[in-house]
Amino acid sequence: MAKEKLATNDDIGLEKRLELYRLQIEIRDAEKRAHDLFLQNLIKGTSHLSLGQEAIAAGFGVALKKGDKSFCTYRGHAHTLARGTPVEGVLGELMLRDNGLMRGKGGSMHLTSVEHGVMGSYAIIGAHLCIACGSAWRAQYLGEKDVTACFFGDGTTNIGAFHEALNFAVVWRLPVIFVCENNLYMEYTPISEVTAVPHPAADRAAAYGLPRILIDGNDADVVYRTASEAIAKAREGGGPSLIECLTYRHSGHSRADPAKYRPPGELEKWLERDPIKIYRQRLKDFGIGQDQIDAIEKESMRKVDEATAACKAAPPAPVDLLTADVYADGGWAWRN
Amino acid sequence: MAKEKLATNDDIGLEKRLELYRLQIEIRDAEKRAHDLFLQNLIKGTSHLSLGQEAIAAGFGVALKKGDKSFCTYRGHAHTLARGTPVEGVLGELMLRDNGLMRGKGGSMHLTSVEHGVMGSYAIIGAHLCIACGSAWRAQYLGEKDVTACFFGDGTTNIGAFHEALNFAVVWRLPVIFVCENNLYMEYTPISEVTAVPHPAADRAAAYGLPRILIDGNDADVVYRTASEAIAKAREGGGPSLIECLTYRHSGHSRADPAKYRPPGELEKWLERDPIKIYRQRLKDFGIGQDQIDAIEKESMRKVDEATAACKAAPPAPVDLLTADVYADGGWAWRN
Amino acid sequence: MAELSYRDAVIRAISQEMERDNNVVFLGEDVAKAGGVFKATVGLYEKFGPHRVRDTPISEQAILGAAMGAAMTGLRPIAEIMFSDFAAVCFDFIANEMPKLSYMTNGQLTCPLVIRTGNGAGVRFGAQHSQSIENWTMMIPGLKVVAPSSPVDVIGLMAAAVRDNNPVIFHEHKALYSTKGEVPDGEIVDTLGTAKILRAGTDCTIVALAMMVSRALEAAEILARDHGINAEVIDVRSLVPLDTRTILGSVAKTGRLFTVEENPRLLGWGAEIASIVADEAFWDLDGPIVRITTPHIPLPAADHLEDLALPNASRIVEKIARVMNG
Amino acid sequence: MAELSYRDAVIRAISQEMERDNNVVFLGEDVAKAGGVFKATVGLYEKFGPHRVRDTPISEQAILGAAMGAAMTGLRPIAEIMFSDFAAVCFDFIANEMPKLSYMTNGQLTCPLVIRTGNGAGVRFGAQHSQSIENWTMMIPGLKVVAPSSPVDVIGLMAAAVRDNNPVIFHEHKALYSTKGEVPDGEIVDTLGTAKILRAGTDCTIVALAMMVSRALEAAEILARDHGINAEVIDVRSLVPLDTRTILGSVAKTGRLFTVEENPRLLGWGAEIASIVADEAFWDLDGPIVRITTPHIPLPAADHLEDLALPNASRIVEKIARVMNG
Ligand SMILES: Cc1ncc(C[n+]2csc(CCOP(=O)(O)OP(=O)(O)O)c2C)c(N)n1
Ligand SMILES: Cc1ncc(C[n+]2csc(CCOP(=O)(O)OP(=O)(O)O)c2C)c(N)n1
Ligand SMILES: [Mg+2]
Ligand SMILES: [Mg+2]
Repeated sequence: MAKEKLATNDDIGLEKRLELYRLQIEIRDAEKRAHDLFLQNLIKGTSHLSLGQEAIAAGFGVALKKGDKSFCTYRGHAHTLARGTPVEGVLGELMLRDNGLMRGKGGSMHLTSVEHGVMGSYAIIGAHLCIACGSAWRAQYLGEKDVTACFFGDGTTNIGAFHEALNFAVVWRLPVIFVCENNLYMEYTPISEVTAVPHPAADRAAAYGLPRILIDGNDADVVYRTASEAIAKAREGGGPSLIECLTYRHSGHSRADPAKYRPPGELEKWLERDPIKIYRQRLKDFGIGQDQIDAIEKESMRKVDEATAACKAAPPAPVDLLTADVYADGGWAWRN
Repeated sequence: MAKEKLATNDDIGLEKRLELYRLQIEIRDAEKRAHDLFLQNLIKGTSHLSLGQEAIAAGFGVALKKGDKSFCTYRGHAHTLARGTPVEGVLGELMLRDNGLMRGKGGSMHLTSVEHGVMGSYAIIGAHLCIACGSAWRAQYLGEKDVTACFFGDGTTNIGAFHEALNFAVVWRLPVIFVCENNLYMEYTPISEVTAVPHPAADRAAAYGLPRILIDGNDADVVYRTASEAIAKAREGGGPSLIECLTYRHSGHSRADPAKYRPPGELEKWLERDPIKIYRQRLKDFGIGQDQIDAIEKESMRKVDEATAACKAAPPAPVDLLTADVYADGGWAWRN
Repeated sequence: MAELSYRDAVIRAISQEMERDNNVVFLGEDVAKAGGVFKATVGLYEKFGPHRVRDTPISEQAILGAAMGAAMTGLRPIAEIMFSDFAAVCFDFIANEMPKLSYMTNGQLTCPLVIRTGNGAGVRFGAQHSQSIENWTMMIPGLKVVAPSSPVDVIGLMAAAVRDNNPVIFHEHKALYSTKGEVPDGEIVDTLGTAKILRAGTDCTIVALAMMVSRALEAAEILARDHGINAEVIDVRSLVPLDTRTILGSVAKTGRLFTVEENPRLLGWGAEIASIVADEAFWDLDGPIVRITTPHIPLPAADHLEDLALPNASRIVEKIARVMNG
Repeated sequence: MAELSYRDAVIRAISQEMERDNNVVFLGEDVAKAGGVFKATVGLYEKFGPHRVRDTPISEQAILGAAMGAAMTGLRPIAEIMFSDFAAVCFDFIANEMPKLSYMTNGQLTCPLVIRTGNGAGVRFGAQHSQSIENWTMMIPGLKVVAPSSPVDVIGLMAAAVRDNNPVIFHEHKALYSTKGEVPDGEIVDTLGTAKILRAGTDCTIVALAMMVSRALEAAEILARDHGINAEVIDVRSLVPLDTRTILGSVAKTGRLFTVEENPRLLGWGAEIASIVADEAFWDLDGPIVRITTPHIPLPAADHLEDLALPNASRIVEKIARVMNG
């Protein structure tokens, strides 16, 4: 009865709900696998997981249309996968193999898959907010209907480029959506210790003439609805949005970080609000059977296992890639 | 009768009132003289006048105490004079002579007089807001009681450094006062065309947890009162303030600018609110006689004439200054 | 053929490219309605309208970020950074974002844009508005770097820069804006990475850039007249790509190399050329390689001090004559 | 005497100076409570307290601006820029504000501070977290630039930098943090502007910096063993001031110069040294000056590609042997 009732006024719909779950599971499985691969010392360099933040990438991943552009950060595995990028390309890049998205040249902090609208992952705080403005400007100028989504963290709101991008986007009325994932920490420092306002993004929206949007980033439905509204507004020429999503990363900032700085109990509290746990229950509330849920989870694990095998088998990139693509002609010649 | 009444509940007092007028007149006379000197081609390089904005520099000049620090911009003649810097040093620097504040090495955009608390004029937008934070931090750290005032324009609120400085100053609760002189234009572009909010500073104060302060920048009394409050707050450890002063520059952005971009009638409207005109009337309302006013004006003109004569007689700096003071040892040696 | 100022050449160059390609857009501070603080973009707003020629806030990071994002998704923006000194407030885009995009993405993305900026001294603007920063940009892998010395080169090299598929920094020299030169009619397109021998000579090679070119040429005439030294003068024009062939060829002939650089001494662009010649043309050299540069100091505002700081014809002559004649 | 890691040497150096002078303060991102992302400031917060060791927002411009404003009014701040690549987001302070302050104010103000930053490659962090930017900083008049290669130099040069009255950029090499070396007990204070001859030789001079020093030394041993080439190896240590006397003296003896540079080729620090030697020591040279550098490319993340990009002992040996013996 309750189920039916819910089901009948379900604004999101079965198909999208399953997709929201599928994406969250796939991101979770892929990143847990990435973590295992560190432990096997198969991942060199650094890596930044989004464990616990999957609902945001998934909510936008489902709300964005093919052709829409997204820009994210070094913590971008989730956002890259959420646009449909194959797991193999992502894990391959983390493992710096030839089958990686950039054949190991970029590394985990720069995941890019243009064919999926993933216009790059940026590792120097702030810049990509400005760059996202340019993608949106192009759409506006050419009358193309795509929108640009830009993902970043709470700590990023304190750097100058954030301010310039927000003002610029509003003044030019650009079709860009700024998505702040507030996971309460910059690297190891609580955002509250270094920020003049309690909500680093939401409390600043008014400084750019924007409405204050603060949402539960661990509920994929909430994210999907908010994303859809902002995307529609942007597509219709209504200009940018700034959305602050409250969330939490279950792991450390990067593989190097045991996250000792977290007060006791904080992680546990947030684990209760694990987006996957929340959404599995959501599906059940909507009458989706355990069998369907299991199928999604099984399929996801199969994909990740397959990708892992492929990555382990993949060679490193050929050495002539070292000097390739420095310039647009494919070469690196700075002299004649 | 009215006069008496006013005079009796005069919170500012005769002495400070006369000083506020004296400073405004001296700044006005010195800058008009600078303008004449261009026309005689005695000033090389660029120069940026504050004609019409004198009440702000004067209001703060009277409110700040000896030992307080101020930071300003290329449009800094007024703020430099307002701290008691001799006219000759300022005009001499504009004329790039040996008697200039920096003996011609810095030029009009970098007026500095440390003995008067003028900690430099900065010509690249934004930086000095961050630098002012450091001056205030030093006072806080050493338990020194001086405060730091930082002057900048409306256009400066759209650059990243503004955002970083404001957040930083609030988080560290620094004794610094940020003074935005909103003269409606950046160089030639109306601030309203490039800013997401109507009041570039005041409408952003909340983004840093600060109260909204928007005042008439052409009334020296209003500026003096607001400045005094903010300074007292900073001195008592109450942290920073952001003050937006509405004003208007009567001349172009720089000597090169005829200011053709101004809509007809705009200048005229603001000339009616000329701070000098307003304040001369104010003095009369407080019963100060024409003779006293004339005396102030005569003395100011005398000083400016004297300074001008000294500058015209002054030689250029000796050429060995070219390589002096690159490093703190006074020299420029980068090798042995 | 018509006489055109360096300033008007900038306008003509941008017009030529915007007329040719609708994807060329232009943005910067005070560049549209006001025509730019150097009046080097006057009329573009009227000609191409508010969608293609846009005024921005004082937000250099947003300006370059917007240009980059537009470039990687299909446009060919020209962005103005008013004074080249301000490259420092948006250097992340110049050094870390634009030039690494193609490489980091394994060629998935490119960044076809031009950053034009007012570079150089001679206008008494002091230490923060007079720098020659060509060396700041030359050292960054993935960038191309151009610095024209004449109106015709402004047009040809700007056209080449706009048509190039890489980020190109286009250094316009502030003190050259009012200088004039003959410019042919019709479309002008030059080639990046090509130096020009402006004066043939046999005794030594003088390599110069931008405002230093005319001073090197003046010096060469005096050297010939008063010192019997016949100098070959090369305008590098493009620091990246670098036309090493022309430079090495000249040194092979003359056996002597001098650079005339407006940037301050340490790691001025001439250092790279000197190191290339000292390696690859060592056996051609008949004597020391000498760099004539602005001393390694910030620039003073005072006219007589600024004039003293920059290399000029007499300093070039005095130096070369002393080095060559004993 | 004790063995200390390069990382712990940083901690000891800062401690030594903070104990000595109460005006020395330290700020940066995640440096205080967390002890820094490279763990190179662990314990300072506990030792000197929240007023002297401060965490900041992600605001590099505010960090350097605050350091500068404090320095010009009486403190001696040490500011951390976590990765040297991030110098680009605050380059206005590094290139335009700090180094020009004394000059522009005619000596009214000075800027005694240290910017310490994690420089260099070898940790598979990719193009935006691995750069060697010593050349970005060497080219700016008014700065001093230091890059130690060993724990003892970290302490001595940091002490000298903190006591210097100018802005000093202190490049710590990320890949050296875990390396160890012998360090004497007690206060250690070195001198800026002094290079060190780490291996005496007669056949050629190899000048190296930071992580390249150990590779140059390794190469020198192989050159002696396998090629009969006795190389003198100089650790420059300080790019500004530059100890040209030691370098020129060595070249006068050996007649050959090689530089080993981690920074990319164009205007790498060795270009300046090459140009000085090609001018002032030309007649001492018995053959070409050769620079061995990272190619002029952004850095790849993949380990095998990154290893291939950076100069290593075998590449140094192969190059020098080829140049000298044939
Ligand atoms: C300009 C710049 N400064 C500092 C860093 C180092 N850094 C990398 S991630 C990070 C924390 C970012 O915090 P936040 O924006 O909240 O994103 P999160 O990592 O929490 O997703 C910092 C300081 C950087 N990459 N770029
Ligand atoms: C980083 C930077 N960008 C651009 C400029 C060029 N510029 C000098 S003054 C100015 C306008 C500043 O406007 P505002 O802050 O309102 O100050 P005002 O001149 O009106 O006093 C601009 C854009 C600069 N000096 N620095
Ligand atoms: Mg965070
Ligand atoms: Mg203004």
